[in-house]
Amino acid sequence: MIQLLDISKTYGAVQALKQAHMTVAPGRITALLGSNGSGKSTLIKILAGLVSPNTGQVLLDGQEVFIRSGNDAKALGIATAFQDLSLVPMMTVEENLLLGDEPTRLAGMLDQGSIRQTVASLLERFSLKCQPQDFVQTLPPSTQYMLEIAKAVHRRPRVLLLDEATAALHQDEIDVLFKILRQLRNEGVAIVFVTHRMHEVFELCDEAVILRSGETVKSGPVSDFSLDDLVYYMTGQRMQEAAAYEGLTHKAGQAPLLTARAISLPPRVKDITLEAYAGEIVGIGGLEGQGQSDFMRALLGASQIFSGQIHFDVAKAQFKQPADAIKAGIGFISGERNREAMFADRTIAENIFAGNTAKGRRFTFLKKSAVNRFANQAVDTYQIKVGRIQDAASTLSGGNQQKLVIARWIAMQPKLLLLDDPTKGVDIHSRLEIHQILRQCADDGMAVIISASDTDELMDIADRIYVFYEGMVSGMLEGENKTHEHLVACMMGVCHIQPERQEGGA
Amino acid sequence: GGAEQEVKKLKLASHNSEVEGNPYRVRYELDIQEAAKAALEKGFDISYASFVSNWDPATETQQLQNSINEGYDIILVNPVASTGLDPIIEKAQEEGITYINCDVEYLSEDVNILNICTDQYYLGYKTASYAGEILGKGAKVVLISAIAGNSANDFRDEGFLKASEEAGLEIVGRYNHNWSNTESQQIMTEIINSGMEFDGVLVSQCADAALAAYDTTGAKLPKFFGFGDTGEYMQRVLKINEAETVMPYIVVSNPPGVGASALNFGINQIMGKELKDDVYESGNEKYHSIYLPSKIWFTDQNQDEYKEMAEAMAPGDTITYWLTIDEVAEQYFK
Amino acid sequence: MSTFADSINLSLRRFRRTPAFTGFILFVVALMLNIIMQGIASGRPLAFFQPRSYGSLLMANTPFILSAMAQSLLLIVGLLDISIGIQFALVNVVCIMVPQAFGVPVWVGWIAAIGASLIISAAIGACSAILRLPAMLVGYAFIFIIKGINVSIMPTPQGKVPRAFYKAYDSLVAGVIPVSLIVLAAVFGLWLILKRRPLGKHMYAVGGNPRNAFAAGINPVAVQMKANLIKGFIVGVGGICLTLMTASGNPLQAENYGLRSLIACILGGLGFGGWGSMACGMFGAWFFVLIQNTVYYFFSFLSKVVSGFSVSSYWQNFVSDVILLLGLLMTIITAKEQRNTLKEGFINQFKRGERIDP
Amino acid sequence: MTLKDTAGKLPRMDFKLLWMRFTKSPAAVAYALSALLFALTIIINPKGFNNNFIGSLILLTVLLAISSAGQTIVLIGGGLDFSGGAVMSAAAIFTSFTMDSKDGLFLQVLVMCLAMGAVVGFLNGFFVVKIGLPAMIVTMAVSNIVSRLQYVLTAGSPAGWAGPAFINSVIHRFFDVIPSIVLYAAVFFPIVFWLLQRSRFGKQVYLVGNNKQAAYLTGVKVNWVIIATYVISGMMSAFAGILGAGYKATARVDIFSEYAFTSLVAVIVGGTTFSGGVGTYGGTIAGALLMTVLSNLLTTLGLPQTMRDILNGLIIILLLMMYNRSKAVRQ
Ligand SMILES: Nc1ncnc2c1ncn2[C@@H]1O[C@H](COP(=O)(O)OP(=O)(O)OP(=O)(O)O)[C@@H](O)[C@H]1O
Ligand SMILES: Nc1ncnc2c1ncn2[C@@H]1O[C@H](COP(=O)(O)OP(=O)(O)OP(=O)(O)O)[C@@H](O)[C@H]1O
Ligand SMILES: [Mg+2]
Ligand SMILES: [Mg+2]
Repeated sequence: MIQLLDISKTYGAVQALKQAHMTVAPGRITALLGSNGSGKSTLIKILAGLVSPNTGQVLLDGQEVFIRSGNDAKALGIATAFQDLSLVPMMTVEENLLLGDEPTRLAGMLDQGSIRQTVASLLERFSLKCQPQDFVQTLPPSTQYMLEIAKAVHRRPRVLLLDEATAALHQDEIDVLFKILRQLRNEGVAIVFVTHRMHEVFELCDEAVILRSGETVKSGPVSDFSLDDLVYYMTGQRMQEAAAYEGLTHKAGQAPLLTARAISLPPRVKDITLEAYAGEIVGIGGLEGQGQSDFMRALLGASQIFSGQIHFDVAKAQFKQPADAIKAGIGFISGERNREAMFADRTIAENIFAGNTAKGRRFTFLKKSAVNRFANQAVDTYQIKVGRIQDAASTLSGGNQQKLVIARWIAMQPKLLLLDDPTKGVDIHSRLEIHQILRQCADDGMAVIISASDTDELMDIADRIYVFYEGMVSGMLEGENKTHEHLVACMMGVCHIQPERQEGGA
Repeated sequence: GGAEQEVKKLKLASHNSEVEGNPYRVRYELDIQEAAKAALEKGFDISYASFVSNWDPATETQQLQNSINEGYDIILVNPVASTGLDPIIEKAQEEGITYINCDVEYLSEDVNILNICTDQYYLGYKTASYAGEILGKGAKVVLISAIAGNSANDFRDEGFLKASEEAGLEIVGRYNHNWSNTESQQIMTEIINSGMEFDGVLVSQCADAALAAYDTTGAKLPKFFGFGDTGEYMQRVLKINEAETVMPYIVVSNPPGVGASALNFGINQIMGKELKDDVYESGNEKYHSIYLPSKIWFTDQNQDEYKEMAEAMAPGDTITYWLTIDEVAEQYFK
Repeated sequence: MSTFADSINLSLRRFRRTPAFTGFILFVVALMLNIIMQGIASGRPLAFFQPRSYGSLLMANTPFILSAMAQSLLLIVGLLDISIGIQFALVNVVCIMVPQAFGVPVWVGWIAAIGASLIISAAIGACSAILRLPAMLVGYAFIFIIKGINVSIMPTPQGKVPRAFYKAYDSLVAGVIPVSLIVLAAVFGLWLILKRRPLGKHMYAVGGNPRNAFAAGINPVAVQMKANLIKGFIVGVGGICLTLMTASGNPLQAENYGLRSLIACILGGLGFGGWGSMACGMFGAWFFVLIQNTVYYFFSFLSKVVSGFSVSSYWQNFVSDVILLLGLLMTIITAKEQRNTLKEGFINQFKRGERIDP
Repeated sequence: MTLKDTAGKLPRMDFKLLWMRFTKSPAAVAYALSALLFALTIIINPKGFNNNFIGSLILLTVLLAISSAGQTIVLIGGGLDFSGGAVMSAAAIFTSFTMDSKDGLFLQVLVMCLAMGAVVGFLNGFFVVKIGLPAMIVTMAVSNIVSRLQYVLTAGSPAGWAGPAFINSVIHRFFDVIPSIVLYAAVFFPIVFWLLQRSRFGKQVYLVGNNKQAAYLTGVKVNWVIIATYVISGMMSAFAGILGAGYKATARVDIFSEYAFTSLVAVIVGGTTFSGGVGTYGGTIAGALLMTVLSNLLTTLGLPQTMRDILNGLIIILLLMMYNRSKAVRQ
């Protein structure tokens, strides 16, 4: 139904798409795959009218069409849920869902009755528990993503584009979504589904289109591909088995680097006790919103705990602000990179140097060459793909931006590194690289605490996993306890596993 | 003249469009206060309140309306613009309030109020005539006016132009300083920079800042400069011409005391006196405007008598004086 | 009974969450102060409630209040215009000069004036919405341009409005309702209608996040242009009020309405882009006006009770300005709920579409 | 395609690249435009090419550049400071009042004015951080009060003159051309450059301006940095005011109030953006030069005031169009 032919797009010096092509058929779900920065979002945005291609054609039912605005896309029956959302945060759920599509009655006045009805049924269909009058910015990210999708689905599109729609969703929400998508497929809607989670591809999708560096390298029915194939086409390399890691790294009798005891921080964190030793990677698991982020921020001093004690590096630590924690040797990497980590308008070099910028005496002379040397070293060590280190950081793709943020901290050599879901939306390949980097750090004596929404990832990387459930630790998985089943059970709060070693548990 | 012994209480409201940053207006208000105090001798105990509209016609209207409601006896207005108060003036007069307009002339034929102004035309005329005397026929001058569209400025410009024509001066450039010291210095600097040839500078006040431009550019002084009336201007020209006449100039006063004089017109009216028949001869009958002549002016030739006065002034201060109740009565009332 | 109380309670709680709450509180405080101060100063406790008293207050300040209401529309769509003040002078100049120069009836002058205001607003809209220049500096540049135009059309203050017109404007309908209040109510009615149409929603969306509004099929440029034109219309009406109030023309007046209306809007609780309503602008402007009036009476009172006290007028400005700063400080309490939104909105206004959503 | 690929190829490509880089640098374009307008001024009025012109061009540019320095820093840090004009005026009044035609008081004046600027700047910063309202509004309110205070304290008519030696140190001409204010610039410009480009503090300002939340989580003391930008801005405005007093010889209330906007325009034309995190002081100096040359050109044209105003407005719009267009929604 929709065909994209020879699409090219450059952003300044970056070539995002090189004669890419894609065909989407009605009644099929097409997976659009590719590693970070391969141009998936760009392709989606071209269809949504947000990006104008430099060359190429878009055919709808064999006719060439020009999509110059969101309005054009709407007229052609294309609806999109964007990777970076298109909700207006200061407006209500109701207003957002119907934005640009408001029902009117007499003399062009809004039809309040029909608005109320439509919104109620939409919220029910997506099992959303928010109120129509809630302001969107007060809702948790996963709900916002569901709203974004609901808004697109409500348009009754012929073509539905979902750009990493599931990245921030919980499993139950994903189930609801997949049900709706299958239903739409049966109704003959053409769906494009972008994801980095390969099992979703096999579970849901019919077709696959694979981009690499802006080129379409392969397309065909999903049944023709194995996981290995997909990864090979996306990255150009065969996947190496990550050596499963087992065994404890800290020696018995070693003092923990960090001890958090009975931390509470209403409303999310109720009672958390946790230890981390130098040289190990501690995972924090759990469904989203169980207090993981708040807990990490409390460790960092970005929010103040209500009760409990934190000991860091032997001393009692109650940091008033992140600056103090960082001075004491803690690093923090947020997965919300656009909002909380990137300095998009500044250069790559400055971004890498940022941790160093924040630390130390303010009014001393900083040599430019010193900054550049520091940055170049990090770029080389962590294999970040950059043009020039003097380019703005916004020119990097998502995955490379995340590597940059990680490089920023690791180069600072903190004693303790906190990572809050750092690989959200990062492709498999880069993700493995990041894991390797973290493992290396731990081997060099750093303590790493990482929270992740992805259970596989936690299983792969963490030595021990604390599972959070409703602001408490529902399980500490270690050694043979560390299994997928235990993890999921603890996440759901149906199982409590506490190691004997830990006296003051929950 | 009523009962000399009995003290009559009067409430005076002075409405002004600006005070801040304008030494002229500061002095204007101070002079009114002094004149109000001085009226005690004549048996008037005048309480004074002043209101500033900051160049906003709405605030002005509202404050005037308040003053009418509050029952003031004399309202003295230095208005934001030379039109736009007809409705409020009518109301004031209906209430029997003595409404006097001063300084910025109020140009309406539809209301009958007294306008007490300094003769602005004369300021420009006097300056340009003296420039003509000094520079001779055919000399070139630049003219820096104040704000285009302001009535006082326009009267002065008429005077400048008229006298220039009579004296045969050629105006080679016209500019505005918008009554801003900074702009005045900047524009003079730019005129000097342009390399334009001229013999004299005609400037509608803010002459001190224009003169400062000669310091900062280091350019050769022109053959004539005028007019200004601030302490700074006088101190500068006196210093330049200390030993010998280096740069002929003129100081013409535009006294802020005009408000105080106007108050004394009002008091005379309250005393029940009537204006002489010929008061508008040197004014404008149409608008009931009386133009008070500028009493003090001096040049490089008679500067010595004024030296002491000039040196005692703050840089921003202007020469001031006003007509007492008796002087007004004698000169303007029957 | 209790359900009635509950529902009042509920609407009160809801009102506290609205942006207009800030402005409303300030307004009420200023109004109280004014009533009390005026009562004390004039010796009649209810002096404020005389129709003549509040009538003239309204009449003189309707142009300024309209300027804040017009400004609030721009703030909602993420723009602002500090040349709004001098635009009032433009309307005034055209109102006066068209009948004077062409001998046409007064109302033709009014239509021409509204037309001129619309044209200027379209030009400013073109610069800020289509060319995407920083709105504040566009306004700064247009202050020069409009001044130049005004003085070219009307070199010196002049002109007249027929007596019947300005008398009518300054009259009271049914002896209690000032005509200017009706004008204000009509403009506010316009807003109420606008808010209940898709365009109203689209304005909030464009102000909140133009890129996302665009993605939703809204044309941000068109919405911003429309907001500019509606603003132009309100300025036109306000300029006519100004003309009726002063009954004459002045090419250089009301310039400071530009910055003052902006401060009034922020005081009233509007954010830069997608937050607040016209009510915010209105309440903010009222606060301004009432405080000024209160200060007048305060000093008038002082000069009465303290014999020999002569008011050096600069104190009035000083006191008014200190109160304004206090007003800003007070918003810490009154606008607690909206605080964070406002902060984000400000960054948003300049980053336009670059915003990264939570 | 990276730089290295193009380097070896045809020189025309190099030129293209250079051109691209040139157009990407607001400072370079502002300098080029200044040169162009300068040439235009000279062509229209060849007599204008004289020592006076060059000298006062430098003098006014330096004065504007110094008074815009604080604004540059604040804008880069994501704020806006409208009190520059009021602080400058207050410092100028204080300078002429204290010096009162006497020499040898420069240090005392410097210390006291900088202290005054720092206090006002601190109030600005503190209120911006604490009230949380837009900086533009808050600083405007503070600025109004600073203006009113000048009035209250001087009764509207400030007294005194700057010391003669000090005046001379600002306006003296070396070789009849170069004004001595460049000596101040020679100290001041490098300090600003160091502060913004070569100090940790400067880098922090950029980070805070670009992404406040990220800077906070990266360990920057954000509020401290924001308040510091306002304090520094206040001090720099105060310094500009001192020099202004030397330039004017004596001061009036609100004498430099217009600088609040002129400096802002110079900064923006020099490529600093409203959104924060982007900009350089070099750009600001170029912007100051451009505004000064432009003003001269308008005078040279000798147009009536109305045309001058209209043209001035249109040219500001044109200048904004070169660099300060925000990105289109559709890319
Ligand atoms: N606005 C932009 N300006 C400059 N470069 C951009 C912009 N948007 C995308 N790019 C670049 O274009 C390339 C493709 O980006 P795109 O967002 O399409 O990747 P993606 O496949 O969606 O990646 P991810 O999986 O990380 O979301 C990347 O190199 C990116 O850095
Ligand atoms: N961008 C927005 N999106 C959704 N709701 C908003 C937005 N901005 C404000 N609101 C809320 O919606 C309310 C609209 O309803 P309400 O009628 O109470 O408004 P108001 O502030 O009283 O304005 P008005 O009196 O002009 O209608 C706003 O007051 C505010 O609480
Ligand atoms: Mg993407
Ligand atoms: Mg309401």
